Amino acid sequence: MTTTTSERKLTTQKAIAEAIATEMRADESVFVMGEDIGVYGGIFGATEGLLDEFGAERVIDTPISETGFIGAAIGAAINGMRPIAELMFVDFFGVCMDQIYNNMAKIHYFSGGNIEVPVVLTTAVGGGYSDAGQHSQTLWGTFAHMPGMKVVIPSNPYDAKGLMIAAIRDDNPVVYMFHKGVLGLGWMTNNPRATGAVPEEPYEVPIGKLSVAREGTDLSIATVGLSVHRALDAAEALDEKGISAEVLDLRSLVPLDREGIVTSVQKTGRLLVVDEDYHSFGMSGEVVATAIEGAFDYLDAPPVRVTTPDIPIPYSRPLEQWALPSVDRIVAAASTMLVESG
Amino acid sequence: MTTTTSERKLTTQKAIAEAIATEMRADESVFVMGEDIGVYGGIFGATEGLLDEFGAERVIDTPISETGFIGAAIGAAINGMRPIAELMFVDFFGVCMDQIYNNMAKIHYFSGGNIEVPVVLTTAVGGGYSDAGQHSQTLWGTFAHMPGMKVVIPSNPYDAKGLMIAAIRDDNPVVYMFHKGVLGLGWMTNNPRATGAVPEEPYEVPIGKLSVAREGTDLSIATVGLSVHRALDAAEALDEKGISAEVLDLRSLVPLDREGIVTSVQKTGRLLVVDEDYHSFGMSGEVVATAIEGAFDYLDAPPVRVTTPDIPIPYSRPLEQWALPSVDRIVAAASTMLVESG
Amino acid sequence: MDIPTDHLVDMYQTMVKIRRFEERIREIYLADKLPAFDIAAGLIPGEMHLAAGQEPVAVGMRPHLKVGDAITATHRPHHVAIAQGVDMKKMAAEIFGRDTGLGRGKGGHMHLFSVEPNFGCSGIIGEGMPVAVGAAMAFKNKGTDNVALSFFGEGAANQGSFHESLNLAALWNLPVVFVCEDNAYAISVPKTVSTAIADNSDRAAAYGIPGVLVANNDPVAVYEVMGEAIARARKGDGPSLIEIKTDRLWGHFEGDADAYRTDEFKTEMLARDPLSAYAKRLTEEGILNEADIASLQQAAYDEVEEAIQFAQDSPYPEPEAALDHVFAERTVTL
Amino acid sequence: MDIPTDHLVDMYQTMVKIRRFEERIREIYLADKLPAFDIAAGLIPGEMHLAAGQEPVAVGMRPHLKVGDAITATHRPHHVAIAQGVDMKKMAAEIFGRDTGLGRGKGGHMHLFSVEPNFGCSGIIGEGMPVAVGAAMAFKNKGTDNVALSFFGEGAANQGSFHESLNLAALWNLPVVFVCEDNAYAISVPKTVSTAIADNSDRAAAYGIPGVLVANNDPVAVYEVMGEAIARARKGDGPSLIEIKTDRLWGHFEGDADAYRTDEFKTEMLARDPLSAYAKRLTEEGILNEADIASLQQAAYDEVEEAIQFAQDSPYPEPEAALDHVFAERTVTL
Ligand SMILES: Cc1ncc(C[n+]2csc(CCOP(=O)(O)OP(=O)(O)O)c2C)c(N)n1
Ligand SMILES: Cc1ncc(C[n+]2csc(CCOP(=O)(O)OP(=O)(O)O)c2C)c(N)n1
Ligand SMILES: [Mg+2]
Ligand SMILES: [Mg+2]
Repeated sequence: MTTTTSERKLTTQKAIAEAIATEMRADESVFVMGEDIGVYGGIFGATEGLLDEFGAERVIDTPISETGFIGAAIGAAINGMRPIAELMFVDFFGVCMDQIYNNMAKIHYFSGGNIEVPVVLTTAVGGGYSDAGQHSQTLWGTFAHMPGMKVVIPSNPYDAKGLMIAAIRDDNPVVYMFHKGVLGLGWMTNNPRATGAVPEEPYEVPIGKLSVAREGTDLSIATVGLSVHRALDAAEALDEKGISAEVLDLRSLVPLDREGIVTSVQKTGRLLVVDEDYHSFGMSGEVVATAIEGAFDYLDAPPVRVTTPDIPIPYSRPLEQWALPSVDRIVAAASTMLVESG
Repeated sequence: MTTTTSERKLTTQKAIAEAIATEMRADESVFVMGEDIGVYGGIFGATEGLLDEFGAERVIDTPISETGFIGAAIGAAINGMRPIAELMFVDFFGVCMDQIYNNMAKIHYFSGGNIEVPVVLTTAVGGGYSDAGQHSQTLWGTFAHMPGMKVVIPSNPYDAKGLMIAAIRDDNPVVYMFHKGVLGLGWMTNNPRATGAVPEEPYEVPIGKLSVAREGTDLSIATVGLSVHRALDAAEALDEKGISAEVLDLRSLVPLDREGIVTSVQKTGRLLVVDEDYHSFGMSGEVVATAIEGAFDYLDAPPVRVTTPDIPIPYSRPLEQWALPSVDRIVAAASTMLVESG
Repeated sequence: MDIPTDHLVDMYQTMVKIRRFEERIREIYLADKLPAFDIAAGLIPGEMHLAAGQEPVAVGMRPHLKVGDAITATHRPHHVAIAQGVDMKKMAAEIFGRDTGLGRGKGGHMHLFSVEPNFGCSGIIGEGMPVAVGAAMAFKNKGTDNVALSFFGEGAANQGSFHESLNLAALWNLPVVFVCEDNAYAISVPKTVSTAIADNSDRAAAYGIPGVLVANNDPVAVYEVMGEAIARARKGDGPSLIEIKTDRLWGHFEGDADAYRTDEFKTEMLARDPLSAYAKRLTEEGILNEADIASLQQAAYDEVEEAIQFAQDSPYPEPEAALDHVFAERTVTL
Repeated sequence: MDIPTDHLVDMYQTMVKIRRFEERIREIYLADKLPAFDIAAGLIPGEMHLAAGQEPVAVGMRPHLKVGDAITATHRPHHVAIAQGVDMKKMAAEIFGRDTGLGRGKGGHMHLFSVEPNFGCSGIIGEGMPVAVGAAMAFKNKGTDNVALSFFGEGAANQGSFHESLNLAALWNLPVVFVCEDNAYAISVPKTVSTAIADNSDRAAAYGIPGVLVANNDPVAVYEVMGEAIARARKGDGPSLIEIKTDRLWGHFEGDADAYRTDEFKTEMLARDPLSAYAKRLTEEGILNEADIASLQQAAYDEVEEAIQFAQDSPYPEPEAALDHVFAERTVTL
């Protein structure tokens, strides 16, 4: 987590809305569209207050036509605008992925660099509140796998604002994923870190740099989104057992800060990857491979993954809570790792 | 590659069409639908001859409505049919992924096992012939990341028939990806192994078991699809340099034969993963992680990946040929590995 | 049209049952979440979309249905499921996340699946429409005279799958009835802000099929229109599109402040509650008297209560059961 | 309508240029692939979709266009690109995969992008339609009177994006002209096998916008209909849908055996080649004589030859350039 001198505190949700408002004030070409982002202010509040300030011309409620309006964001971006399009839940990507990965993410390349597509695609991710298999996924591995779009995932209010401003100003397509569990919404269980100091002035958090959310010496826990908080909580518990965990908040999967991962693993000699996304063929494997490629000779133990298994996210609370990566599972995995590798 | 006593030879493409015909003869509930699969016989010939034998009621040309007809395959499957739906190129998944990953792959789970969805989704993958960024992708990492569907990828005629029969008979959704480069089509450059012995009688190749396409002792090359042939060619070249490479044809990514990978790596002590899919957050990382988790102490060198970088597949021949995993790149990577780790 | 009295009464009885079910789910859902609403808490966690006010849309089909007819419904599925006769106990148990539920707790309220009656629903807008087309393909292929009904909101009518599904069904002359539940809102977005024309029924012209508008939330009108469309499909004469103007009496989901609808709108809407309106009509027409209504209500209440009780008494699934049913055989590990 | 002679001549000239371009690409494409056709071989590898016969669809808009108007075209894009005035040299170079191409060799013939004129196309059916809607949003937002035109095949009219795009454009009253190039086939699938109704122009009713059919492949009729639709959009009166019955004279892509169209169909089609038909009409009407036509042809041929020569003389990109332009800054390594 980046330190800041400001003492004004905001929730992550309000930090996002403030970042968008800031950029809309500064740049006429920025506008927002999506379902329920106007009067409702976004189902997760990411556009709260924008309609009142900027009006329906720049804060546009759309029909349930994700292919239509995300494709329209592309056309608007090519023609001089800087659209922010909200896909309400990332789980819905399947109705509009062509526009995202085949069009938004590839036009710059196809055009040999002549055309820029500065779209920010915002979307809510994550589970843990029994919203079942079509409203609880993270799917960042899916997006990060396909070239041409940056993928950022803030875990706290400060980064949320800075990454949003950086995303809007970026000349490339940026997928901005906010985990519901870090937003500080009144109607969700929240961790205390969902509210934090956020400077009032605009600032950017650089896309592509991880942040060391907690320093440690015995093992590196690399993760993203809500799991940063799970990892931080686990680190506290591990501390009591005499294990010093370093927590890496990856913040950006594309570009991935491979150097930052490798540096940390070289220091600690152990890597635990925590991933709320599906276990296989996703983020956890990539981070393990990155560490292996860059720090093989430094490893005291094989890297370990604590993830959501390859199952649809189940509805029933005992099933879901068991399947998601929990503080307990992280603590157990880290402890075993330390015991087994001395 | 599985050995067989039959001496009749078929191309992979004809083996696929034969497998479908065989099952359609045996089971009235099997039917095929997709774009240009009737009169045209499938753009890649996977349904060649079927319209003539089975008629337009069971071999159904569809409009360009992938969401519509793949969704319809699901509805038909739930109601007692065993549909085979063809998505002409995997690159088009973005217009219909919701039906595939959120619906087809999850209904069995949502229903607590009460409903089965025996759909086979066939699709052509792969590049190398300058078809550019929306017609050359493999994307198996994307499909394998999401739970609830099996993912198989034959590399030769024998497996193509056996895996297709197994897929049709499987009570689960199976995504059957055929690489254009292994089909033995008259209008594509082909490797000699695209034609091979195929028994006339029906048989199954088990889904979830890799095949050791070539035995070796110095390193394991794990791969799938056309890259199996790249790896086999590389293995011959390596042989001349005194390096003995084992080639693993994974054949199925879901379920992934982790045991098979680990066994081979334990034997050779080195792993090279060759993946035509995008480098990051996909198959290559998962296979590396699998080897690390199962054979860490056996590794003489860190696993290495030879992949397509994280770029849209470029059109121009020199660009594309440079970007795809080539025999030369495999040979070079394997040689370096052996030199560096003695 | 001369409608048999038992059909009229059956529709009323079903409406009462649906309303009671929704009311009880609402009570239980909110009971342990308020005053500080926490979506993850309580006996029923997660999102909850209730259909109070939309009962007429669901009950009109009842007397026209046959065993084996397939239905695909939406994220707001209870009224349609109950009207089709889905086992209410198992449905309640699923909503409570219990092992005795339709999906053994895996699906929850947006993912209710039943083999007989042949019912499914979904959390993705427009997802069920192609599935209904496929069910109809199976019926046609097997030579049964079953039909498939696909329910969807007016918001869903702007999703691409609407277009693809209607074109396929019309092209292949399939026995599908597309039923648009027009409650004028998609969450906070009014139909005027989402839809270029006034009535989705007019979109039937784009597929050369009949498009019928039911302009008010009247179960009898729905009964008639459904009857025709279902009969037409059963005869092999192809699909129809029906749009029914209805009302979502409560918020989009429970916990919704519903601030996007004016008080005036809500007052008017509540005044035309279809349940009381229909009760009034049946009594006025002498079909039911107050005692009949009371006893129908009691029966419905009892049935709902029994279902809720069953759910509450049922065990949760074992945590590790999360790994089951990904495939027909277990292959996944934690 | 009284059409200025120079417009009539301009359309002819452009048709000649398009046809010549397609013929030359075809020759070069096939030259080094036959007799044993290898799609990966030769000066121009990959798929190649040519638009001979569809020239009228493209040229009719020409005199109505303004600087800045946006066009999205399909996998069969050359005729539209040439008609809009996309730099033919850079376009040819892109098709040849050269560093001087519109996309520096990265896109190829299905992915031609130009800033001025404002042109793009795509390999995915229906992908360009929402993009045109977005271009129109930008124009409206910035208060220009530019319009966006979206071309798509009759096969694409059954893709969900068609529905979503038309609804959005109508709903927001945007300056978009949707142009359906109905060549009666989507690869091997005839329109009758894909589309529930005869004319996609009738689908305009589903969005409350004008739908116009051009029933034959006549550039003058296209000119008139396009003129109206573009003027309407430019004035702020919203989108239109135009369907033009046209002919794809050759296979779907080069190398296509075209066995799915009967010889009879093909003979009739070739007999109504719009290029010769239009030449005949212009000479009959005394607008052009044979000498005029010959000199127009020569000019067009020269221009095409120059473009091809430019392409052939241009260098290939360096292999490592594959890593550029994923993002505005290079971040990827092999
Ligand atoms: C593809 C997709 N987009 C968005 C959503 C989020 N969402 C859930 S319900 C809903 C509104 C649906 O409106 P309507 O179809 O009219 O049904 P109603 O809720 O009014 O019954 C939306 C936008 C979704 N579930 N799926
Ligand atoms: C989403 C998608 N589905 C399928 C294809 C494969 N495909 C390429 S061209 C084509 C036919 C298109 O027909 P039409 O729209 O009529 O255009 P035409 O080729 O006739 O110009 C198809 C099916 C594709 N490119 N994209
Ligand atoms: Mg609604
Ligand atoms: Mg066509």
